[in-house]
Amino acid sequence: MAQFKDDPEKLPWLGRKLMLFDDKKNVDRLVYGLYALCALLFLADFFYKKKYYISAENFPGFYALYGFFACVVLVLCAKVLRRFLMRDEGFYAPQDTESEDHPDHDLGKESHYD
Amino acid sequence: MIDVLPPFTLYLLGALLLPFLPKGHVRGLLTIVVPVVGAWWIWSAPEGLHGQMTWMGLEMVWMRVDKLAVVFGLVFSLAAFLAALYAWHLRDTVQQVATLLYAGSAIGAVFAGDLVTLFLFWEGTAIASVFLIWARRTEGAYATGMRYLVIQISSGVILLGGLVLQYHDTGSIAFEAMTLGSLGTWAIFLSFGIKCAFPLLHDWLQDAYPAATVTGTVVLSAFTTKLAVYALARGFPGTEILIYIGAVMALFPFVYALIENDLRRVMVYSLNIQLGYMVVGVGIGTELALNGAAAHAFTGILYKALLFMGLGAVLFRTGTAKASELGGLYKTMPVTMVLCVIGAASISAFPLFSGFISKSLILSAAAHEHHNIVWAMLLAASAGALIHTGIKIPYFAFFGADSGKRPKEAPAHMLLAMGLTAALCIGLGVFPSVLYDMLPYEVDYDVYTTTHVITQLQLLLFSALGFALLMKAGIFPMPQRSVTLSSDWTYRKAGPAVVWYVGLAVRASWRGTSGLIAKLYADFIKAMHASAGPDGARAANWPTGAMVMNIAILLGIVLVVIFVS
Amino acid sequence: MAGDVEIREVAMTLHAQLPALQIVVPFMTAPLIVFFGKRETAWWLAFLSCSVSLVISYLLLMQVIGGGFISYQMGGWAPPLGIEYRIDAANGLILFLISLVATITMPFAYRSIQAEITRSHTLFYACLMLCFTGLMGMVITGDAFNVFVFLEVSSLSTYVLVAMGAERDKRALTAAFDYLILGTIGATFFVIGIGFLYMATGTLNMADLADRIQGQESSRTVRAGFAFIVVGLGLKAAMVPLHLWLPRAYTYAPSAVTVFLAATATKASIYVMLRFMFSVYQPEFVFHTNVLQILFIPLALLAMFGGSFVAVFQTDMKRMLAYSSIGQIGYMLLGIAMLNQSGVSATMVHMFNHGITKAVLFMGVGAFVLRAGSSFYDNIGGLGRKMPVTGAVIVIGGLSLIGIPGTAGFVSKWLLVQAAFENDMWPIALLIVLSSLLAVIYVWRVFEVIYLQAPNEWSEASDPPMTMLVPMIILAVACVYFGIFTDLSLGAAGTAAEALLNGSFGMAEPSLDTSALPLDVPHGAGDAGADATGGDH
Amino acid sequence: MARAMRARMQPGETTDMETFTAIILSMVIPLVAMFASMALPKQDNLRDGITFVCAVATFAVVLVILSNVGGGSTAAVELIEVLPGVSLAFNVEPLGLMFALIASGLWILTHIYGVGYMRGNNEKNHARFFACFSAAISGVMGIAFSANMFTLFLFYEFLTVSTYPLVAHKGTPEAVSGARTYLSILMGTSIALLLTAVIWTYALTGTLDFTKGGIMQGKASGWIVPVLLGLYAFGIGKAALMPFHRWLPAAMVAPTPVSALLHAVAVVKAGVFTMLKVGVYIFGIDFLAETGASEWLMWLAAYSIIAASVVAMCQDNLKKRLAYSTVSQLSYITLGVALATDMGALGGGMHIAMHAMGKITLFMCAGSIYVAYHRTEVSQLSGLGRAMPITFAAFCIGAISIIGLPPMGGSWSKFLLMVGAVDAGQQLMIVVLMASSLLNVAYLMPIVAKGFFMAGDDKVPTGFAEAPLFCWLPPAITAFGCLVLFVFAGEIQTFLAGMVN
Repeated sequence: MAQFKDDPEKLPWLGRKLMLFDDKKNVDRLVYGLYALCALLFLADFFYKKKYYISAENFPGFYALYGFFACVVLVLCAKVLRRFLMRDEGFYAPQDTESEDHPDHDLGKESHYD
Repeated sequence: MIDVLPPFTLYLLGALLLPFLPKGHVRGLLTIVVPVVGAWWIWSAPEGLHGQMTWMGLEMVWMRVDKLAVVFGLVFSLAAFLAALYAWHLRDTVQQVATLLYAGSAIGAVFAGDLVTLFLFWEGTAIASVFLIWARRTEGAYATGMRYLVIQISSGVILLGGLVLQYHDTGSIAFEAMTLGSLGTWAIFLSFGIKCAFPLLHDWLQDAYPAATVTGTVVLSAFTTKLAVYALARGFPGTEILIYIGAVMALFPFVYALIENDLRRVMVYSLNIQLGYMVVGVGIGTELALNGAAAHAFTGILYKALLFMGLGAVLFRTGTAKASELGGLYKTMPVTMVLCVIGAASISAFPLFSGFISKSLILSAAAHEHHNIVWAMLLAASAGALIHTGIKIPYFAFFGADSGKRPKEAPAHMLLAMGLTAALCIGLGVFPSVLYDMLPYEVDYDVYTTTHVITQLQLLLFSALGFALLMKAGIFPMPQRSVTLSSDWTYRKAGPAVVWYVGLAVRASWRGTSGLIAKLYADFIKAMHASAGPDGARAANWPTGAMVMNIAILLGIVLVVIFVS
Repeated sequence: MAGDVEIREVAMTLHAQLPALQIVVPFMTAPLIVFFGKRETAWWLAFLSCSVSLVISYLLLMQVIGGGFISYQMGGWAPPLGIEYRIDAANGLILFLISLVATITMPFAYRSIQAEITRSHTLFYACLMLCFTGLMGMVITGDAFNVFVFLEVSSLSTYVLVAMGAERDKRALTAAFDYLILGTIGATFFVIGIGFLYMATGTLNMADLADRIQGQESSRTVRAGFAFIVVGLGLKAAMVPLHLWLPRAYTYAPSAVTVFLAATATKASIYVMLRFMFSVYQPEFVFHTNVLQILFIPLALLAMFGGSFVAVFQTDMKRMLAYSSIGQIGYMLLGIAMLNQSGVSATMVHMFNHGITKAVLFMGVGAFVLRAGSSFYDNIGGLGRKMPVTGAVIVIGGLSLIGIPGTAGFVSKWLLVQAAFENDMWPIALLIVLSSLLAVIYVWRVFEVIYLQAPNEWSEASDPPMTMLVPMIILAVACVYFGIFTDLSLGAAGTAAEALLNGSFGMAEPSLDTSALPLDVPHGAGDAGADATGGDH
Repeated sequence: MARAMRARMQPGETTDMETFTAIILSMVIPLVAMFASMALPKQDNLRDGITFVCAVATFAVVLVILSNVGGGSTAAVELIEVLPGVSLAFNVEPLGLMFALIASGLWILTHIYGVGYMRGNNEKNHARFFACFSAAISGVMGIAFSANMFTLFLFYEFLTVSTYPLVAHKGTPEAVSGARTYLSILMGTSIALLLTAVIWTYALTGTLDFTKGGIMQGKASGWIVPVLLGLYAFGIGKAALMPFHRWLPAAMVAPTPVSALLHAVAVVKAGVFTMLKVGVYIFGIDFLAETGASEWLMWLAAYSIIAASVVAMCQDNLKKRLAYSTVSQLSYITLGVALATDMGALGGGMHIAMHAMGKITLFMCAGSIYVAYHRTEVSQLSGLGRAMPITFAAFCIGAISIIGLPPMGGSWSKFLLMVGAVDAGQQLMIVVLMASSLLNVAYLMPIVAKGFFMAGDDKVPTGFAEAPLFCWLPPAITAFGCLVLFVFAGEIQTFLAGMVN
């Protein structure tokens, strides 16, 4: 991730703090935290009385599983469909903004390394 | 007296005044003040019908104030205010005037008590908004704007046709709840559907909004589609077909949102999905569902605006909003990133964020009415929203592969606008009753129940888990410079090609025919010239003998005729 | 107020002699001109005589415009034996036209002739007066043989007049010679026809003929007479396909002659044809109707289209106008063939309207010839801008020729189309308007030539002298006047048509009380005029 | 002459001499301007000043008529009886009065514009130009106040002839050939078809007077009615119904003020005005509805609306594009007649006003662009909007009105036409009108968008560089007029209602 070296002096305060994500381990920790949170939430289903309108809701961990599989299935669908739907960026050019740069008059480009 | 004038007049005055003010902050101030005054105006307007007049035999109502209209009117004012703040740096008269007129038209349409008034403002939004796209001043934006305009205006003229038919059928132009059945109502429905980006009628949305200017997209995202939702809620509450339309709308753009490269376009797909929720809500039509639709429109406008502002800020600083070109901005634009994450959390409907309090209303309404499949679809869409918007946008813009871009933080006024919006997102999430009290119907709904919070977190975090795993496995589709085919292919590629070939054929046959006619004509003239021209037989000096011959023949014929009689 | 009474008596006496004076005045002018032999005097005499004729014809027309007729017995011999002049609305209108055109042509002719003919001007004016007399006589007389006599008078003088163009273009001689041969054949046919009629009835007075011919429908002699008369007069009237003499005669004759002939000569022949068809022969005769329907309609259409097509392609404006005349004669014949009130009115009024229209156009050409020496399109290009008044006059005449509303030509075209519709012959109505489109083309071509083409070496040209200009302007104004105020032209034509279709030349109706002064006849009021027919003569 | 000035009273109608005098004046004053123009070929300012005064006076006279008559109608005053039962006669009725108001009012603006254009563009022969212009206005006034078809036909032809020199004004081979097309089609159709129709009508009914409810009832039936209507519809070439529309684009060789007034207001409107008059006062709306004779015309008008729009889309020349747009828009009015409903006729009538105001704006803007930058093609307009913001803003407003969008006048006439279509049970016509709106967007808005938002070539100035004042002020005023018409559409409708029931 860090093929570009940043000079902390030039970064805003919050940016300097966030430099900790430059370290891949911290990112991994975040992911592990997510796993743990998921596990906890799944278990939580067994500790309260669910109020439901549709019977499937009452299935333990229904939302968790549904969320997970819905997401995976949809992504896989997207992955497959992408093969058919994707076209070159200039496909509609020049009738399209996709193929052109955003004009400078609308921008206020400023970089930290100017 | 002033409070019963349609608030549109205020915006109109502002728009007329603006070009005469000195360029710079005075104009910016005007664009900020107008929505504020407008909001107060709306807030203080007494309920009921105002500005009634009979005109050309039509009973027009310029200002119908009820809770449904007020909630939309207020959120539109709010959006106009935030957008104006966000656009404080803008020095483009056209955009400023267009913004005022656009917002004013949208608000005018919301308070329209009859179909004709609605039509007037409906077209007003179409015309005013296109300038926000053209203001990008590039060839692509010009073409996109033309497509956008044609579609928007087609919605308008279909509305006009529908209202004429409706007027003929019922003798009234009142804008009340209608039942689908007659041609007129179907036309009106279709007209609303176009602006609401129903499936297959939706491509203008994805086409146009990312093509607008940095500030233009923020403005665009607020009004047109929400106005359509309002119109559906007003005109077709409880129309069953809307449930299914909405469910499809909520689900299918997922695929596109996931593979789309331009993040502002991803946002538009997401917008489309959110509209799906609202449409379902309108379709269910119970008090809970309609409240849900209104509330979702309200919160949706805010968090959409927030995200568009965030992406706008990125675009403003880097010159691109494409996922493939971005990444690693979190260090140099950390505030923007945080605010974006707030927006993402809102759209993903994390508890304590605004999306949660409105989306839940609709989901619950679907469950209460036992639209099981629709409910399941919405739930899946909800899970998907986290992926394609909640995670994808912040991830690819601010984290992800480092693009090496080190832009400066967004300007202060942008941050201020985003900050205010983010505060509203959280505020509404924490204090839902503020919003619930504004809704058209009495709300008897507790959003923060244990079940609700836990199930929602399960749903969201497990989809996040799915994302994490898919990323790890390298299955998640990574951004790539590309465009995605959609139904607009029919009118952007296939249609023109067909027209081109038909035109070719028509031209060829026309040339052939006209050439033939021209040749026949020339031949005729030639023949006439040969016979009647100065050297022709008919004009020649005939010898006397020939004349005498003629006399003899004619005499013979006359005699024959006479004697045969 | 004895003086008043005396004057009134003299006036009344004169008034009663008007029909005779109508012919005698111009007839006597011709020898007088030769007698005095001076150019100036000749012109004045001719002009005065024509003017007097014009006044007389106007007075006569005013008497008969509401209906009825005036019968005048030459030398006091009662009609069947003596020669009778008989005036009703039909020939009243034509008399008025001929004398009007003659009077207006005179000033025009003065300078035009000076430019085109170097010598024998007195002879020219004498011939013109003879021709004028002949045409007036053909129209006014009620005696069939007398018609022939006057026909020959006018024809012979016409041959001479046409031949006078030889000074400018030698082809005028052959044109005149051709015309002589053909005209003689036509006149001969006519006289043969009259001979047949005389054989069958024993009379030459037309009213008497009309009476005696009743019940002789099946007589072969009567029928053959009809054929000869129609063909003979058809030739003089330049009916297609007997028109071939006309273009050359009109083209090569001196401009003034062309103006006069084009406006009057063929009209007089058509009038005589109408007379014989409707007043001598009866419209009820079956063969009569057949000839009109089977022969006249196609021939008229042929003339309308054929003549116009040739006109479209012409490169000489004078010749173009000549061919246009052939087409216009088609309209007149078609009106006759419609055999209804509107149709015959259309013919009558078109004779009048077309007369003044063509006169103005030929005058315009005459002015061009005066300035540019020729009437070819190549030579007159751009002259409209150099000669603005002439150009404007030609525009008005052209518009009238097309039949643009507000001009005289429009009125007659309207009636003709209306006549076709009244007969339910709507294809013919369409053909009429289509042929008038051809008129648009050939007229517009002239406009473009004289206005849009670049002027060539005669670019110093300017409008002709006043003597030519004033007649042109008067006629142009008349073209517009008679397109809007139609009481005179259409009033007379309507009355004439009604009378003709009723076969009113018979003896049944009383003639006009000539003692009624024209001043007492309310002008243009049709019903009031009719009251004057009540008296007995 | 004996029958001069005889009024024919119909129940409920009034006549007063002041109104009659005003009618005559409205035709005479432009003629005064014409003679003044011809008499003063050199004194430019004096001549143009006199014409301006005459234009204002004409408008004032028409306003006098308006204040006298209001939305009612007066009896016909006969001047001369030309043929038995056919006379030169004038009267005032709502439609004609509206037409006269538009034409005379816009004449003032167009005159100002014309002066600016002709001088700014160094055109020649100003005197002839303005003389013919004034003559044409006189003809228009005559058409507007005609009390019968004959009088109308007379002035119709007068208008054709008087505008011919205007079209051919430049005198180039192109102009001459364009003018020839112009004349041959207008003259040809009117002489061949319209005149036939008029005479046929006369032969059938014995009258040509414009009568409320028509004159055909009981006089014509069967195949004659549609055929007769066809003769009228095609005969009125000025209405530019396809396939007799070619003269309109051909006439675009004329200087722009001519295109503006004559081909957006006077000539073409005279055509559709005649069409409306024929439909409403000769055939009668109810009669057309009963016989169904106009159904084919409706389809033809619909075709004309769509096809002309498509052709307009393919034109790169701005004026040609506008010309085809006019062809399309004129067919709206024809469609209004052909629908054979009161609302359709009203919508058609109103569209005369709305389209006039919108189209004259567009033409004048096109002319301003030409005067300022000598650009004629749409593809050359990129970036000009920033140099000429007033012109392009006016163009935008005019375009919106033509498209039929609020808040411009054009939206109301379209609305009424749609109502008329539904009343006639012709829902498909609504679709046609909708499609036409979209096509209008497609060919008009690119001009605005390119002008304002696309980068121009290097000859386009970046700063403010408008056309002369006389060139941009009139279109700005008419653009404002489009807005005003939107607000006062109700009044126009009430005003016109007198022509139906």
